[in-house]
Amino acid sequence: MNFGLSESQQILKNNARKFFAVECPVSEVRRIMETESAHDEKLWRSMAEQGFPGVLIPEDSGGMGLGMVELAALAEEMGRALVPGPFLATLLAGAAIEAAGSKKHLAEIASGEKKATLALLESGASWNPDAVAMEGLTGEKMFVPDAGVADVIVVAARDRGDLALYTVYGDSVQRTAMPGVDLTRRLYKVNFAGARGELLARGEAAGSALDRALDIATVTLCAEMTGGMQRVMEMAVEYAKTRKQFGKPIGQYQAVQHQCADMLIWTESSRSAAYYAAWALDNHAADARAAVSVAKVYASDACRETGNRGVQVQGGMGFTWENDVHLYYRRAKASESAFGDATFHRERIARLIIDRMNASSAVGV
Amino acid sequence: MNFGLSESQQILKNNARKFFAVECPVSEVRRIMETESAHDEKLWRSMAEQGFPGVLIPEDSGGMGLGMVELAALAEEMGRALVPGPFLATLLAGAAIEAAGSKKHLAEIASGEKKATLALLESGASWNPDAVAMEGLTGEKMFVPDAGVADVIVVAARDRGDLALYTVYGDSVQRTAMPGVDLTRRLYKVNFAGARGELLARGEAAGSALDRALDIATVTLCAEMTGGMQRVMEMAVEYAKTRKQFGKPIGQYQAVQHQCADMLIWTESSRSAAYYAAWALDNHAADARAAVSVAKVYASDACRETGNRGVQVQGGMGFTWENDVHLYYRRAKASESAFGDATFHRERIARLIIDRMNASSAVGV
Amino acid sequence: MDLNLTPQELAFRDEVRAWFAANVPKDWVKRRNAEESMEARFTYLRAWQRKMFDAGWAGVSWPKEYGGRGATLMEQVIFIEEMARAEAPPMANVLGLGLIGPTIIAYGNDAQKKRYLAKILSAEEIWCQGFSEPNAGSDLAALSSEGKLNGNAFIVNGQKIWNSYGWAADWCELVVRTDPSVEKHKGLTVLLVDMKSRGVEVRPLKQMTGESEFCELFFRDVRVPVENVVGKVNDGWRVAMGTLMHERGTFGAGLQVNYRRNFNRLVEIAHQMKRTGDPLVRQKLAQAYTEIEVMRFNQMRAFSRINETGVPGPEGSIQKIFWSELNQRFQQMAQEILGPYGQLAHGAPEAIDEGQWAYGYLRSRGNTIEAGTSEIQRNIIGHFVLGLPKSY
Amino acid sequence: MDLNLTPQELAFRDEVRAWFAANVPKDWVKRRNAEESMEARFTYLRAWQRKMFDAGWAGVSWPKEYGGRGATLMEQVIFIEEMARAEAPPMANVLGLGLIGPTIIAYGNDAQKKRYLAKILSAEEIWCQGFSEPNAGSDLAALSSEGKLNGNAFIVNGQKIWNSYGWAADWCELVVRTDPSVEKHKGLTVLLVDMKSRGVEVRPLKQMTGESEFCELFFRDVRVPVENVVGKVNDGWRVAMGTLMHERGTFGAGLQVNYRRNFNRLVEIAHQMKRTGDPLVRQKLAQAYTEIEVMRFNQMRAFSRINETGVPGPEGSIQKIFWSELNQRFQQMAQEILGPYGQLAHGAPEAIDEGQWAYGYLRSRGNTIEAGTSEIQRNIIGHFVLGLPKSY
Repeated sequence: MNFGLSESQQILKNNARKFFAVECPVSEVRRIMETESAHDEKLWRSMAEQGFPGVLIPEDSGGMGLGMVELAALAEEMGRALVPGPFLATLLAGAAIEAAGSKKHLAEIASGEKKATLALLESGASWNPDAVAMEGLTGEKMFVPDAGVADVIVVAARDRGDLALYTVYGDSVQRTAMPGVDLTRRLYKVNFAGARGELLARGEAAGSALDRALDIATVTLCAEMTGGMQRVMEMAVEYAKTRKQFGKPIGQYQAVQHQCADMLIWTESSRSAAYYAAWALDNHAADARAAVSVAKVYASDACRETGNRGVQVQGGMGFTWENDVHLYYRRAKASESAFGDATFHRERIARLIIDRMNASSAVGV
Repeated sequence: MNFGLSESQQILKNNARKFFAVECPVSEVRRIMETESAHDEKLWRSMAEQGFPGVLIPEDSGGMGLGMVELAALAEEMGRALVPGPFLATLLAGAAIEAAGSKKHLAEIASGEKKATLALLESGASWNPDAVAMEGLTGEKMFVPDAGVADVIVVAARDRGDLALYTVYGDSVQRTAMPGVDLTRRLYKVNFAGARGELLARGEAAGSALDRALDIATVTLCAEMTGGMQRVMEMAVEYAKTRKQFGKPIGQYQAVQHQCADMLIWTESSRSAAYYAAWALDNHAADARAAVSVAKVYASDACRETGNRGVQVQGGMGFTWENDVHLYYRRAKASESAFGDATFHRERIARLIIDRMNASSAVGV
Repeated sequence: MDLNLTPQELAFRDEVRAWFAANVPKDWVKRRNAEESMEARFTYLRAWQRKMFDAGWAGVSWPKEYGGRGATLMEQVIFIEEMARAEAPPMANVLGLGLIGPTIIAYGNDAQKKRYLAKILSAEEIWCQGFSEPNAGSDLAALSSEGKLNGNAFIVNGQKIWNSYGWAADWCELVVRTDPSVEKHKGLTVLLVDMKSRGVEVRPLKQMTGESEFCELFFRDVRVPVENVVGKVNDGWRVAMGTLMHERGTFGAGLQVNYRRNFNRLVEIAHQMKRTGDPLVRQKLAQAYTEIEVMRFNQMRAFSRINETGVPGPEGSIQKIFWSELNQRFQQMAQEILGPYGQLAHGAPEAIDEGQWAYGYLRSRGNTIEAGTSEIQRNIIGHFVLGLPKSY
Repeated sequence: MDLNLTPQELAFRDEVRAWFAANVPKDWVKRRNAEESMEARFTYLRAWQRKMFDAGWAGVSWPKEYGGRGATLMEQVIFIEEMARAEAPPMANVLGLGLIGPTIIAYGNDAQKKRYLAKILSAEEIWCQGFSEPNAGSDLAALSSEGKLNGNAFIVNGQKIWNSYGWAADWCELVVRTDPSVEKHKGLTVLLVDMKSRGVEVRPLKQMTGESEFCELFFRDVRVPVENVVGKVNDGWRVAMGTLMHERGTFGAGLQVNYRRNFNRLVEIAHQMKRTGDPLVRQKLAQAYTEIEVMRFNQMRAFSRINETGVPGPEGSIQKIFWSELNQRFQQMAQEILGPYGQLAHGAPEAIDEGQWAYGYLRSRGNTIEAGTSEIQRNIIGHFVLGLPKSY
């Protein structure tokens, strides 16, 4: 048993860190987040040259054909660098297309020619696919990530009562921005009146493709959150070492130091959970779906609390626009609820684990 | 507006503190809690001489005819001294009898000749009177406080579907001890087969008498919890001042000092809430019932957490039998669930407050 | 113990309530969240203060001899609560009325009282405060802005931060170091500085919410006449602490009303979203109700005690910790109930209450930092209330 | 990254599992909670260890040359997990096997290894540890028990506390101060003390649970021959720290299995009480599941890292904080679900699982104190992991 990254996984991670340090320093993040779509085509092309949008896409479709652990390693670095734009949205859509057994758009996604997203939420804002009510390509979807720059939108809808997935061309639908707290990843309302697109899957095939894609994106998000937490912790610790009050570095006061210790515990634990879930998905482990929810429950709370401590430790300075911590703080809030918040995933664990444990039979460990 | 105790209320409180310091020091608490019933007749008689069992009972029934604020002041001191035995149980029963408009047993309760209790919970262990299912004087009640020494038991039961209260003679029923974590206040299972007793009230009269008695006892318990919290905090602060590690009093370390600060916040806040609720009950304030639940929600969590910090601050010493903090810690656990835990009272607040606020109408402050 | 208002208090409340009912501008609630320039907003608030002044409601807590109303503490609390209840606009000169005026009354000389007090009440001259510095936040006494005596004036150099209203202010209560040779609490002096003096620069400081609630102040060779010293030279720590003591006084009275209004509004929205049947939502809302009520009871007790003893004590730290941490929990809980809608910002058509919940969440993060961090407040409780050794 | 067991690890697991399946006494689970004397219980556990020893399972982690199995860290983890899974009784000489034997192996001389190790494995001689003192808990180096050299022996005087198994022990690993003239870490020595020596007294120490898991040891003019020094005289701090390092190693592996069993049992009870349909209960149980799983993942990662690097680092403090605070939250959550039934103690006919939940709640209170308080663990993380200045 070995929980560490393999040499090639570690190289991928190190290279990603170097790449984003050069291509997407926080000054770039700040520049890009002030643009209309928080997307920068040049950065996207550079990322595509590295193969990032195609990490999971099979080699025969032009991707890198790697696994979830590699993706998690990459996502952790993207979270650390707070990379703005449609990476996660595109990943989600690509995973749905592939899980549906299609190759449609995959090569263009892998090459960076097309960006994509997935439209699931409606006005009730539920992440449960059972809540999808939209009949065919009519009506509106809400909170669709990065739809503004998406060339392809995978849409979950009903086809005579059955769940169905469609691929729709981004330029055939009406997209309205929904500005939120996270400035680096934009949300849109999408109206599908007049949409051009094709059926991708329906019935059980659609349901399982959607489930698989959401699981993949959720774990990726958890790894990304871990990278963000790591960075927030580092900023706070650095500040606590240098900032002096009452003649001592504030990190010498337990009230501050122990907040830093908690940030470490939350970050490391989120990391363990995210990588375990990534491995479990790759290896079709029996507890893979529960592990996804475990990672999201933990990271949702831990990432928010790390953000809270990260600001608090830096005091007034942490509350300024100039300090980068708020960019992570805002992202943490969006990530907390994306793909279902902790409450949602706890209920999912209850269905996956607790409801399957029988009252009358002793349960093995 | 004056939130402070009046002179006579303060005198009552000071006298109670002196009385219990002499009559019920912690050495006595330890002796009494090792007895079968955790009741000491001599202590009870002394308390009766002070009029304590009759604080609320009208003067024409031999009581002191005082109000809830006076009772809260007394209860705070009893909680501080961790007075064992059936005071709260007797109070609850007496309040139910009086609220039902009866004078039965009240004079003997006030004089200390009779101890009493109230039997409500059944196997479902719900504090909601609607959950009462026992038909007349048959079957069993559970978790009845101090039933072992009760001369009179007020029982909630069904009389052809309607809620009814009966007074039953303690020596006519079968009482079995249910040993629990709190060593100072015993619980019993009571089997009413062959019980001798009379109907006290039925229907709405029974319901409102029961509600009133529970409200009174709940607020009294909250005040008692506050007194316990105060004592736990004092012990912890005293220890933090004198115990040295690494060359300094441990209270100089913020990790310890700030736990003490939290104990103060919880204790003072519980006190504010308990006294407000006491005053609100006395004055039939519109928010009196909600205020009772507010006090219990807050105190249930605060008292437990103060106990947790109280042990933690004292480290290994706090975990010994010899240290008094565990006696309070055990009482806190019992008090947390007595008359409904925080979850129960939050749901009660939801019914009293939230359900009555209308979605469409603007709500005044 | 009697929590009913006395007949006098009731009469006062009725008078205040009636006045606000008749005079609070009807357009304020809409205007509050609207986009408008800070200057335009401020002109509006100045006019509103002038209206309150004319009716005798500016400086309620000030002694009558200085143009105030000489209200008891309980009357001040009632006034603040009623102002919040009526959703009245704040007064433009909030620092002058609440902090600096009382400081001048307590420590200033007759000439200063005569020169400054009336114009504070009428909002003719707006005041701000220059206390915190980049390297002197929690450790205020470590401040390094200096005032060097040169003839009949101090020459002031330095930088201040977390300054409110600096961009609008005519005057500033400034703390500077006038004797660097003695230990840090002993060489400070409080100066009243004309913001139009040569060498004063005001820069907005953008917060994580995107607003600029605060400014940075820069002083370069600013000349302040010696007659503008409040109290004695090198006795500024005592004067500044006196000012801060007011900050923790009756401020919470209005907060409690605002929190309750936020709670009521959240319940209303939750009803509309049909979420109040969800047991989890019910628990959360009931917990919020509980905490807001306990805050109210704590405040009633604290005000009642101050009313008797006359001095706000270190227990003010309990209130500060309580309201700041409560609001953070409340805003988080609101986010959980509102779901992704709660995150939508001002300008999003679907945003609830024009993005006030997203803003409220971000803004609450500052609550445990501003006006003394939670860490400092727990130090105060530990040392000054519980008598534990000083931990810093 | 590969979380599957290697073929060797799998083979080891299967062998361990099969042996436990065939050999764990069937009466243990019932006996565990039954009332019996500590002595009778201990005789039983000694026999059990002898059985494991005879089959080669005592000292799995010990090098083969000292009678152990030379297992890799991952095999040790597997062994501990399987032992917990099989609900096997603990071995009688748990401290000798886990802490003191390894200390003698690392720091002892050949004569000591020859004299003591085999009898630790066979449970012929039981060991305990004398480290903490009433005034030296978190600050262990402040201990004041003294050993004065007198000819060829140390004369030991002092008091130890939080000692496990002292009442049953034949030997004690004792830390004493042998040079009070130097700074506190430098004058300590580790001695192996025969508990039958004249002047040794053992008193049970009653905990808040009512049990006496721990003892106090009193030493009055106890003579300890100089050949019983482990390592060098006045080098005891290094030896004692080596012992404590073992404490934070693989211990958690069994805990994780036990926590999961407790969780499963709680779900079973909640189903029986028909409470698993309640959304609040579902949330609580799912949160507990989450935390126990995260603990498992954290441990897998930590073991995997130690397996590679060979040394347990200060990150052990993360595990300690995690399992102790998790268990406190879990036990509280169990109380909330079980309601008043959860509070019923051993002996109450209606008590669930013979009062184990009431006991578990009280016992968990000690978790954040024993084996290094949460406060000390956070100091370790702050200073040794994050590089912040020492805070104490």
